[in-house]
Amino acid sequence: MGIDRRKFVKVASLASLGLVAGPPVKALANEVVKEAEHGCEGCQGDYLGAPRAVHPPKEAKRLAMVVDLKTCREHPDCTACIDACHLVHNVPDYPHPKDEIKWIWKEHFEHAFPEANHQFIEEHVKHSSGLLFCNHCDNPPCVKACPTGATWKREEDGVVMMDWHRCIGCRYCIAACPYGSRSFNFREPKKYFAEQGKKPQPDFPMRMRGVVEKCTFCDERLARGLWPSCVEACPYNCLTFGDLDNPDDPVRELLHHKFTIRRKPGLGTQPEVYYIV
Amino acid sequence: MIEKALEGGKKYWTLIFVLLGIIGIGVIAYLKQFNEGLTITGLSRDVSWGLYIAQFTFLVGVAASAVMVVLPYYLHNYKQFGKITILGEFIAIPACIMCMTFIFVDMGQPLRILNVFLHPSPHSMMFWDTVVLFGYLVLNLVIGWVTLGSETKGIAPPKWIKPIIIISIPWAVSIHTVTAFLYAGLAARPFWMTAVLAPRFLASAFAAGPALLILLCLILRKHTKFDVGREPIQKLAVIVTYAMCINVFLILMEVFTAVYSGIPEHIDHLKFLFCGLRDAEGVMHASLVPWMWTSSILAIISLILLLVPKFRAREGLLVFACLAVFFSLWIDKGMGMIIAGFTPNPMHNVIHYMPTLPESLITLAVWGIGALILTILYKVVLSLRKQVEPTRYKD
Amino acid sequence: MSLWFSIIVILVLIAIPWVGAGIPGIQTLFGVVIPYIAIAVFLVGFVLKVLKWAKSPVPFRIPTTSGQQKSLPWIKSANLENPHNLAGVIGRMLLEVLFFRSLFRNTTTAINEGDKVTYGSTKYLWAAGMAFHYGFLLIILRHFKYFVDPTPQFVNWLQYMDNFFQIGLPIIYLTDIVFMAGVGYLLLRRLFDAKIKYISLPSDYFPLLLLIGIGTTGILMRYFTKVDIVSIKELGVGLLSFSPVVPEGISAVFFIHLFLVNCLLMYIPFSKLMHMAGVFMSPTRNLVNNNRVKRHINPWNYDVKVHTYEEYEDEFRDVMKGAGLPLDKEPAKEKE
Amino acid sequence: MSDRGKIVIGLIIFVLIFTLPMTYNMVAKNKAVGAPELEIPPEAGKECVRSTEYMRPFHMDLLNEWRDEVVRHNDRYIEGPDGAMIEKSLSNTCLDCHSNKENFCDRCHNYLAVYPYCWDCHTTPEETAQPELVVAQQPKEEN
Amino acid sequence: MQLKDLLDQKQDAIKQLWLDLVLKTYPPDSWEFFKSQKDRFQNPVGVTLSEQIDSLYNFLLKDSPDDEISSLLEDFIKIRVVQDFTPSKAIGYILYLKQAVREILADDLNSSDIRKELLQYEAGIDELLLNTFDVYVDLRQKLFEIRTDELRRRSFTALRMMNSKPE
Amino acid sequence: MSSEENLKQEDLLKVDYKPAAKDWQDPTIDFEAKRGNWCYSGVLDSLDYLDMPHPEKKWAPTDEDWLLPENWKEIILDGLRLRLDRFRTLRLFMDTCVRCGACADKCHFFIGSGDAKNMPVLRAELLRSVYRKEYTLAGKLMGKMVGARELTIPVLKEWFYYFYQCTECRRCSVFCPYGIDTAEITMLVRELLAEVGLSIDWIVTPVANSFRTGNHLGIQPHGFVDSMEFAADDLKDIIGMDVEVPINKKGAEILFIIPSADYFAEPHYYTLLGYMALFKEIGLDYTFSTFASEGGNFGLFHSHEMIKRLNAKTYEEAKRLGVRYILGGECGHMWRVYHQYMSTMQGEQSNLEVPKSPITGTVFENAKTTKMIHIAEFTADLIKHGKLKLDPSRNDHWTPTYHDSCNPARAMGLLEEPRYILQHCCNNFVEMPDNTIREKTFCCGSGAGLGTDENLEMRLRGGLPRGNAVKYAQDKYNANILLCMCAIDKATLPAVCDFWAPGVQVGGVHEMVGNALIMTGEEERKVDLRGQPLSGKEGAKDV
Repeated sequence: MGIDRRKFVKVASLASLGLVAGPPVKALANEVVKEAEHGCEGCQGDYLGAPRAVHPPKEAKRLAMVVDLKTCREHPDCTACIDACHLVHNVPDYPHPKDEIKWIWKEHFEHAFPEANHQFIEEHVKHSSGLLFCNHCDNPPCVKACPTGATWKREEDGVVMMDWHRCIGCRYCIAACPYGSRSFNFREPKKYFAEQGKKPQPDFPMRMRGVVEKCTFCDERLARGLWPSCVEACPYNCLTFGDLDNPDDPVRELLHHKFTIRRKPGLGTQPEVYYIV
Repeated sequence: MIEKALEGGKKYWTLIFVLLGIIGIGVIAYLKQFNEGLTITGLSRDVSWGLYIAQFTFLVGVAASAVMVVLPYYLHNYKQFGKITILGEFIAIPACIMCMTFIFVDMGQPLRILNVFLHPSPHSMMFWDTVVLFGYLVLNLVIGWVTLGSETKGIAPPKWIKPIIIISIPWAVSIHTVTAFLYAGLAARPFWMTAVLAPRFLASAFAAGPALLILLCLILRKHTKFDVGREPIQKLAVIVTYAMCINVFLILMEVFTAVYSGIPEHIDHLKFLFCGLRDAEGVMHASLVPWMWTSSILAIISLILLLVPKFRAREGLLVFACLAVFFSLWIDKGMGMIIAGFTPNPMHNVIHYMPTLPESLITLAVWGIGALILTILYKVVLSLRKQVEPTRYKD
Repeated sequence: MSLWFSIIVILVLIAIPWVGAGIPGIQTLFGVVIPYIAIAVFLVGFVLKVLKWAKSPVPFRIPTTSGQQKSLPWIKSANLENPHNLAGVIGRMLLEVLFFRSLFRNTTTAINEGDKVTYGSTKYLWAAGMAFHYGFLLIILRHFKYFVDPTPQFVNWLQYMDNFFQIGLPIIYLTDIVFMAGVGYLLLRRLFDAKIKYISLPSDYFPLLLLIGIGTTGILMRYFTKVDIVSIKELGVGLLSFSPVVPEGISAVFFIHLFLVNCLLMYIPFSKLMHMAGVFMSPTRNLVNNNRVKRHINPWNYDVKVHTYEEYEDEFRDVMKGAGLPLDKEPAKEKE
Repeated sequence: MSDRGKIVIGLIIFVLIFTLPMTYNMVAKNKAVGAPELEIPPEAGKECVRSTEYMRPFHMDLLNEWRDEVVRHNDRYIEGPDGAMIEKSLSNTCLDCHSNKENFCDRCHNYLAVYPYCWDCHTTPEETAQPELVVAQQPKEEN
Repeated sequence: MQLKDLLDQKQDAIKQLWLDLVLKTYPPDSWEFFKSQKDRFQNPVGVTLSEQIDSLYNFLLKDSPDDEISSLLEDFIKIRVVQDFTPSKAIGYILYLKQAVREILADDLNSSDIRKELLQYEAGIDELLLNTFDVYVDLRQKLFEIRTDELRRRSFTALRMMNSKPE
Repeated sequence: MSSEENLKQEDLLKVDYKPAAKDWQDPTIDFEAKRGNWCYSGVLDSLDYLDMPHPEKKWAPTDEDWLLPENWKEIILDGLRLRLDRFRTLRLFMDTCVRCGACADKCHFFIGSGDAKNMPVLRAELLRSVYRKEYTLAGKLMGKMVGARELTIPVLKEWFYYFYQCTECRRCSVFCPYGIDTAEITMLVRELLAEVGLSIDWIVTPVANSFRTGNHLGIQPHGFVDSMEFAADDLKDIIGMDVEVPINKKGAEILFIIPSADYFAEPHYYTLLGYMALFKEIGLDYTFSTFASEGGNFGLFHSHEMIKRLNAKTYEEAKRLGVRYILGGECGHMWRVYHQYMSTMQGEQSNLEVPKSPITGTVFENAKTTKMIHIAEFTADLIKHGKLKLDPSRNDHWTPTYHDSCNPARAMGLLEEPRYILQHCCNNFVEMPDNTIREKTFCCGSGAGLGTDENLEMRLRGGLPRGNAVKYAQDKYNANILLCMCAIDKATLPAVCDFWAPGVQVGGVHEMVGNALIMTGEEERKVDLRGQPLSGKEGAKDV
């Protein structure tokens, strides 16, 4: 399945050229971090993109993310990844929690990993946060639930996709997702942006009211050979993104060397987001 | 036949216009929702289904309950139900339509609702639910219309209707089973993920539906000249009794499993329903607690009234018992069932949900639509029956 | 045979613009000349026909009374079914014109179980009639955007409602489905209901086929072959603002569509399609049932030869006398 | 019975209704209303993915096709008329040339009263954030 | 009882042939018309016929009591009596059953047992025809009675006055 | 069985049934084979008496030559043109029919016969086709393709056949989306046929009789008096009181007009007894008239002119007798004329007064112009005001059902009054199926001058739907009497019931009134107006 070979090669070569698309997100991340951790020593930008490959794997079979919560919790006020993601995807930040939409967010450890929580867990772990987003499960319950095929698992790389043109807004997928990864557009985003006097990012469409949305591992950026915006934005390299099917991929390396957990593994959904705690 | 709905007395037209008024208000509220989105409801990303879906779930049961009169009449040739079978089938029609309307108003993108059929997804329970519900509506329309037509003409119903009636019996069971699967198949919601959900749904349906039918028969007796007689009502009361017993039994099974095992994922939902639950900030959420206790008490009262034959035989008490059954189940299988499924949420947090005014008005309007259709259908039945039964004119 | 004749006529009507539109320079004929002729023929023909009807008087008041008369004050009269005043007539006519009241009453007769005659309620013809007529009306109103500029707001509303369910691209118009289903049913019943088939003439099939042709070409243009609707609107507005132009690049399908519409317009005044005016004028529906209250004037009421009492008594005087009946004139003759 | 007056009034009403479009045009002083003038893209001369003759009636089908290919099949690029790869994107490709929605899209769409829901989500350049955050797109420039 | 079984097994074919044979007595263009329509009003002849054929066939097959057939026949014949049917048309179609049975069962008629039974069966058909004839004549008779009654009613007063005068 | 035997069978079944011709436009009526479906032609004496055109000698429909005048076609086409100019109805009905077929299975003749040309649409098409040929451009040019055909003698014969198979009951008109009234078309075609001398005897002879003697049987004044006195004697036997029958009484308040069958035919007669008892009880100042001794107007079945010729008597007699207003008895087409034609034809009657019930004082505003009210309106008003003492149990031996007669139902809308009366006079009143009563009532099958002997089969066939509905009421509720308010119904429904619902009697509404009415000073009733013993213990129940 998927794209025909010849085309893909072309696209891939294009993608390498598309690298130039990096700076704005980086710049943004810098700004955010500056604001959040003013005076921080390591905020000067050298760390950006240090240990990772130049661009994400081209022909990934099974994309996955490893979140280094150990590093992440050292910067409890940093929201670079969240801000970057919500910015480039034009996710509105509604004031009322009822209307809330989030693709990536922080949640208390005990809520993020209720089954890993216990009374005597390390204090700093206990009070830390988990970084949550769509798990892109191997066996996604949301996909099974969707009555119109508006959400599906992309066979070539395992991204759980959303088609906002087809979604009817029944929210069955929200009920089916064990991770609370999905949000629903209770309001009209474009109208809200206009009310707030905000200008949306041009690269990515907004959604219409009444459809479900969630993290898609930045499929639109992957297609251009860019890292997911959160990965790119993280000033501390907490997020490692790669292909599980490639034994040489940094993701594999991390999983090999570090102890990782996943959210609610007992449900058999096989989440593709791993956490180093 | 439908033309009979266009002629009626003062009482009939008053009822029609009151219902139209209720629907009208709801339509205005819906237009607001249509323009602004579901933000006007109390729903959120954590409690993403609420009042609408609660009504849907309950009403699927009401629809399915038609089988409780169809089955004895057609399969066991229980003649006493001859007069009420059509009434039962004609409850199923507005119930199905209300279910679909509730689904419709719950949609984020109602205009695209046909995507369910344009892009059929057999792996989705929602898809199957739509199919069986729609099928059941068509079945009941056809059966009701054809048998009523034949009865009016004074001839035997056509032969081809018999297999359709037979099909409708398992179909009725299927609509509620599939609706239960809609919930029971979700790994994300431990409260729903129980094998007894389908049987529980069926039991509650076979209690609530016939209870409603009894009430409607008694209303008809009081306000029109149409009397189904005592026998079928008593027979229905027995059905309600059995079904209610089984339903309560199954609920107790659920409670036992959760409480005795003590698995937080299971017991927390019950705690939320009956005692209230604290959220991450330590705020108590107990909005459903009084409702659930009301439901439980009503269930107990209804059981007492139904189980003692002397009480059951008194129609005055039977009315009360039926009301108790209906409302107990309406709470338990409606809001109790849906909201508790979402609370606490997958992150084990408690998010408050309370239906808003427009949401309630829309809900009321959908009930109004159902009541309107039911009124019209019953009016047709009564008018046609009047024509079949001997008329003795008196001042 | 009636059907085949109509089909052939329709095919010829389709072929004319198909071939014609290809001939350079002749497009003005199909795009301008014929439409103007069609409009003129329609308007003049329609008006003349109605005036011709109007010329004949309604000598007697003969409403069909489909409900209780107005008699004693305590008996509820059915003013809409049996009007006793103008309001009733207006109501009855509105029901008739807007909701096809009489057709709604339709029943189907059957003989069952040997000798039981039954009359089932049947609304199919009514439903198809409503679907077709209202579908057609909405489609015509929707076409206003091709007739005038700027597009009136009501067209936007109609389009919005008509596009309610998002199916396909361009989003399917629900009225297209309703219209075609309505006309299709009307045609099928003519073909498959033996008694309707028996009474059907070519002039019954022809308008249906014409409408199907118009609908089909319209649907073809919107959903399949596509046309340059900007040019078409230019043509339409030009026509209807009396400054006709025929822009380049309009496809033959459109000319077929337009030509068939023109044929329909020209056909109306000379055919049963005049029922659109006739329905307003039927004396059995648009008269008040108040003959005993108010005298209805027959303009050609003439005197007739009658048999007077005088003549009668003259003939029977003797026997009347014998029977003891009072007489106007005593039988004098007898004594003479 | 003399009701000819009523019939004539009825006829007049009928004729008035039938000729309403003409009256409307007369009142609106529409004289040979031509197709709306479209603003020709500033990069005039640059070829579009398809011919104008194709695009006029079929652009929505093309966009619809693109939409499915991009979203559902991850098939995002198409070879342009000059052989270069073009991203299948309304906002990022089409609007590059036809940058003025008002003077391009809207003119025809308003003329014909066609209001698609594309713009419920997709944005025009005027609507979007400052250009420096816009991701540079054109591979050609880099070549 | 062998013939009964055969008649039961092949009843659809026999009934169809019976109907066809009767309908063939009508001109060819109307034949198709009659065959194609299921509605009584679109096909007064065909539908009535097939209904009757069905009932009568079952009657002959089942050995039902005679009084039952009389009321059955009356229902069918009543309408025909006042319609445009000649007597032969109204009742004679029954005879075609013989031909239909013989044609359909042609291969089975070699056994002399069956042939014997067939003769018996055909005697039943003849009897049925006679029954039908009785019903038909009764109904025609009824028509004449109605006619005379009507005349009597029309001059009711005159007749009574005449009768009362002598007194 | 050999093939020769097969042949014999076919001989036995020799077909003479002619199926519908492939195309309805080819007329094929074999009058010989269709005996029982048509009526005898009008006798020359009657036509002569009425100054109607007629052939030299009597002809029969079975004759090849119908003795038409040489310019028959011209006469008909001129007549048609004249009527197109005179009747907007005709013009509209010719032009607007879309042949939707809604009327097809509404006609009792079609239901009973299955004859395609009994569908109202085709019946009208018989005329329409000629209209198209002669008066429309399309018809002239395209002929058969637009359903136009030449007027030929076979076409004319077909007209005669089918337009005398329409009872002008107007049931089809109720269902027609354009209100096309086949009755109107039938009336006009019959006018045209009459102009070339084609008419049926059961219409022209009653017309001639009515014209001469005032009633359709030709009963002369002394016969009328005898009948009435006979009836008064009969009534006396039942109620034990003398009943006065005023006839031709000048200065009476009310002129009472009934169909003549009421005083010479059964079961009409019992209705007459009912009226007499009622008027006696309320002490009404009324009179019968020998001159206007027939309410029924057979002219309605002949031509508009004939309606007027016969109808003139009503007002003339009212004027002569100096009554205040006119009361009409139970009759069908009589009331169609009185309701829909009389005032238009005869003009304002200033010498009469707006009817006012002398008993209740109710003013009948609904008869302001014609000054003529229906007996059912009159009686219903009496009952409403409690002026009658009624004992419905005297009708307990009846389970009545009510047949809405076509004309009062579909030309007047007189639906509730009779029901109201029956509700108060009977305990067991039941209704027939919904689609066969009120405005959807079925004709008896014999109206519009077709209630004669020679076409009995056709009448019974046309009576099938009505008979079947009666049977329904009989089977379901043991209905045993069919009440109606039309003399033709009373004359012909007994035959229909005898054939389709044996055991059901026919009667009139006022027969039930007469039975139930408790009269001051009456003897204890032992029998009803028919002389049948009352149900229950006789004598025990003396009210």
